[in-house]
Amino acid sequence: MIKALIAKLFSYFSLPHILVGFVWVVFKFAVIAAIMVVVVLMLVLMERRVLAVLTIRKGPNRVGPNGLLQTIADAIKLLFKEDIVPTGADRVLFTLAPVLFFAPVLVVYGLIPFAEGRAGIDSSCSLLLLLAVSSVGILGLVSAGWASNNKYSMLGSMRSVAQGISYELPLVIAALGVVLLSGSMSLNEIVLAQKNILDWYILPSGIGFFIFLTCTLAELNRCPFDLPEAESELVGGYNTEYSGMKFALFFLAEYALLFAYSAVIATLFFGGYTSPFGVYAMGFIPYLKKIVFVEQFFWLMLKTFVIVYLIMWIRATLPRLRADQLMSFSWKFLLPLSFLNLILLALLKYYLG
Amino acid sequence: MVIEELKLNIGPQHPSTHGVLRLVADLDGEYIKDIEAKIGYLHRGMEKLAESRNYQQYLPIVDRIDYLSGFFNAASFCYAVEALADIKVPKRAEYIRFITMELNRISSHLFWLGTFMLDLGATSPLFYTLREREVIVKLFEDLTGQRLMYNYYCFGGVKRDLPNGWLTRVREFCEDFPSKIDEYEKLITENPIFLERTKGVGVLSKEKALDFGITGPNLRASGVRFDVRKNLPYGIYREFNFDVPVLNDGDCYARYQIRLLEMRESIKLIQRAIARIPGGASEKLHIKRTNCGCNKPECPFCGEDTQIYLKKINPIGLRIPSNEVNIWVESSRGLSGCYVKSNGTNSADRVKWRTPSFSATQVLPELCKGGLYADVIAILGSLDIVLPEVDR
Amino acid sequence: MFLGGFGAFFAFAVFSVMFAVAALVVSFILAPKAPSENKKSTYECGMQPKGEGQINFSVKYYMFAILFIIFEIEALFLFPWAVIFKKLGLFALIEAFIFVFVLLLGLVYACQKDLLEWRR
Amino acid sequence: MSFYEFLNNHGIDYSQEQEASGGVVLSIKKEDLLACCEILKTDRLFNYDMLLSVTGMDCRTHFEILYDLYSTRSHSRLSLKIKTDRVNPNVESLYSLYSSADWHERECFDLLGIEFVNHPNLERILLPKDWIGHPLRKDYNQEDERLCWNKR
Repeated sequence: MIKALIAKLFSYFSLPHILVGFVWVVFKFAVIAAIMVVVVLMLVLMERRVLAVLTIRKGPNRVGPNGLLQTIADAIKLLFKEDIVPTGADRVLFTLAPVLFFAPVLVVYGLIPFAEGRAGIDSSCSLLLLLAVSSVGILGLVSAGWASNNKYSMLGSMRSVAQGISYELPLVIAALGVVLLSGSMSLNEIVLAQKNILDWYILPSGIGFFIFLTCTLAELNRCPFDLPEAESELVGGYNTEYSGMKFALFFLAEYALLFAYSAVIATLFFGGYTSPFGVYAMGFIPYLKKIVFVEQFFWLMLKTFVIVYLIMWIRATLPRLRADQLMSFSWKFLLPLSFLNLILLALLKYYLG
Repeated sequence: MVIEELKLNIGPQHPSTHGVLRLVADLDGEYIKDIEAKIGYLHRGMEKLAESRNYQQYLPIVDRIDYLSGFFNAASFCYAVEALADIKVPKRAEYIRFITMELNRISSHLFWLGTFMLDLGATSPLFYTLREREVIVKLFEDLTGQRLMYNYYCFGGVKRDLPNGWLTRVREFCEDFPSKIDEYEKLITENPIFLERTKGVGVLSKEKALDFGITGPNLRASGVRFDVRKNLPYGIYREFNFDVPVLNDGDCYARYQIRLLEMRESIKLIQRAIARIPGGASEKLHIKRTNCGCNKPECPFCGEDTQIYLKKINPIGLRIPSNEVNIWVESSRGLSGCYVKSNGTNSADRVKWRTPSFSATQVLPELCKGGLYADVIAILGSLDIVLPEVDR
Repeated sequence: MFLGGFGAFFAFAVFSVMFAVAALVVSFILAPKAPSENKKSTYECGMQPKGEGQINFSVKYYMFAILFIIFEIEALFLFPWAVIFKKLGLFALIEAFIFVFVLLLGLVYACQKDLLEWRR
Repeated sequence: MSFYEFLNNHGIDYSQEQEASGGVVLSIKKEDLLACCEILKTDRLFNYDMLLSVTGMDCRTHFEILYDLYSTRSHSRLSLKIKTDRVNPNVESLYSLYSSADWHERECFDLLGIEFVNHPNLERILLPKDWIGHPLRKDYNQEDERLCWNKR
């Protein structure tokens, strides 16, 4: 619809038609970036409010109605904050690190199908791309820790790389189980294969979901795997020396990734944007039939936020693991378990359908 | 290629050193090869201050030694001066001291539990424990007017009587509180990650504990049954029969459990004390005048010009014949000792504070060596160190 | 279509980097600048740092990295298998099982050699 | 065998005092300290296995050091008191018997300047390394211009 509009405009102003595709991509990017920013602003507030409720506090409730504008105020504050580069730091890498951490996140957003056929990047192997891109972020953390020339940052980045590496594997193999079930690497097709609640892949691949969620927590550096930035041990971890917008980019990317991974979990195991009942309410109403993607977007958001809440709940409950326990948990428990899951799913698929 | 070592300063400005402790660690990856504790960043010269102040002026300061359990410091100093001046404390005042000290022990342990869990990375228990601690602190505020530095005890008793309904509120708290401990236990005790982080971590053997002079819950978690309240009773503790919980493991988990048991025990003690507290007029709460009975005009105690009114600020202050005394009190962290040497004037010749955290800090490097960096934080948290008490 | 599929992917990558850089540039223009020696000093709990912060990684990390690469490549081999699993039939199923079994043997071997232990 | 017989048997000179709260203070000779502590610690009956504090005092003519011992076997406490000169004060360190002596003696050295012979690491603990003087001595000059609070 909008693409057609753009094409019309181009022919009206007699601009070269070859640029239409390019403008279309720019438009999609703008929409997805807007979604990301809004989602992050909501998530930060949500996290603070959820944690506050779970720990019998009130949370932010001063800025704006009921504290709703708190994160916007924070963002503006960070934008206007002085950006300090410590002496002895590697200036180039120090500036590059937040970019390196942040940029893959937006690409991940581009790969998530928000509604039927509506993803920023249409690709037949979007799941593989997603897994590949999302692990680039670790490079950002490592270079941040290295460039800061700070021992705490260094320790934090060492931890993050060890953790990132170890939990990437079970994550990929758990995702492999879903690929096996659906026979496709396109997220869109994976979603379409689970059109109602009985088709959800959590049912055959419950172990896979558990592994994927655990690894997600580790990839996100969230409790109980928040070792790279464990504030009671490493003060701030890899972002100890960061301030101003560079810190904000780290912060933004972290929360954006939280949402992205939750959306991926919803997509892989909970039917993504499809309605759990197999039919859409909007599909019955004549005029709204055309914009049924709004309802699909709503379903994805609902599922994602339930998972986000689950992750926040875990944060409020559990203490932090120790580095060696973290590693052995991944290599000695999660990795064999994920292979077992794969074998079970293959047998299931072979014998049942 | 030479493997470089990382020499890392943990503290003085670090989120989990509980004040301004500085640990200098040699790290090999995540492992602690060597660690050294450096103290003194909070040294305020508490012992030197005693030389230039008279006894009444010094009394408010002693609350600052261990700010989380101020009553114990005040109690040990009061008991010391009372022993020197031979003042007998009225029964009701002793009971009030007893109740406030035990409540203080609970509030201190609660704060410890919260911060310990925070060190381990769990944020929620802090808020739950602070919720209960707030009740106690509110009780103290209504009693003394202060939330932390109470300055409530005076030589010969306590400064004022309990407010109306105060004991009822304490009783209500005591009835309510055990269920709250159960709540913490539900959240923490069985948690597999918590067990992994604490079981077998920082094992303080019985011999080492004795060698380093560790006292209090840390010692009892290592299997030594030593509690000053029981073994060398002071105040009215000898009138109460109570259990001293002892565990044998000596690791962080045992130190966690022992404090929960102690809180439960303290609750029982408070309940029994409330049942037995004698009534009486409020003017009987403290001895206003010490009297050695000789009634000679030149006597420093009975003479007309040096009568001591402990309630009022007296420019002359309390004059104490030269003698020495060494009082031990079981504070929430262990044996808190106060040595006072008087010299016949109104200020002490020497005051020495023997504090449990000092010994606990001393043993810390021993426990941390060979462990992981994260263990240092867990052990530091489990030892319950309060830095103002270490440095004084 | 122009920029479909992978084209869009690369466009997104470029735009994302531009987005992040733009945020930094905006902040660079807006933020105040008042550097001082104390402010710029490296944080180490208020003490003067001794020695370099940029030290060598412990060799254990390389072991994990090598293991990671082995397993990650193996996992990648399994992806195409998983996609056309249905068409390949029993033979491919058994073959994949043998493949996974060999992988797990490698893991057990690494475990036996204490490569997965953090303690020396 | 009573405690005092026990001391006599080991040839330790002591004079016994009682402090105001009823605790026992034994004044012994400086030279006897290490030997006395050793027999007190190793004896199976008395077994004073904890050194709880080391208190140094400036008595203007001399220094006194008070050692608080505690026995977890018999649950009794005992204080040992020794005297040392003001000029060149020194005493044998108890570090070989009790690890806790380490910091307690360092504190005593820091604040009073008493030297503990054979102490492994006798340096200031509470005050900075470049501090001037020993504050708990009665003749400590707080107006010393070299002290940081007197510097303008």
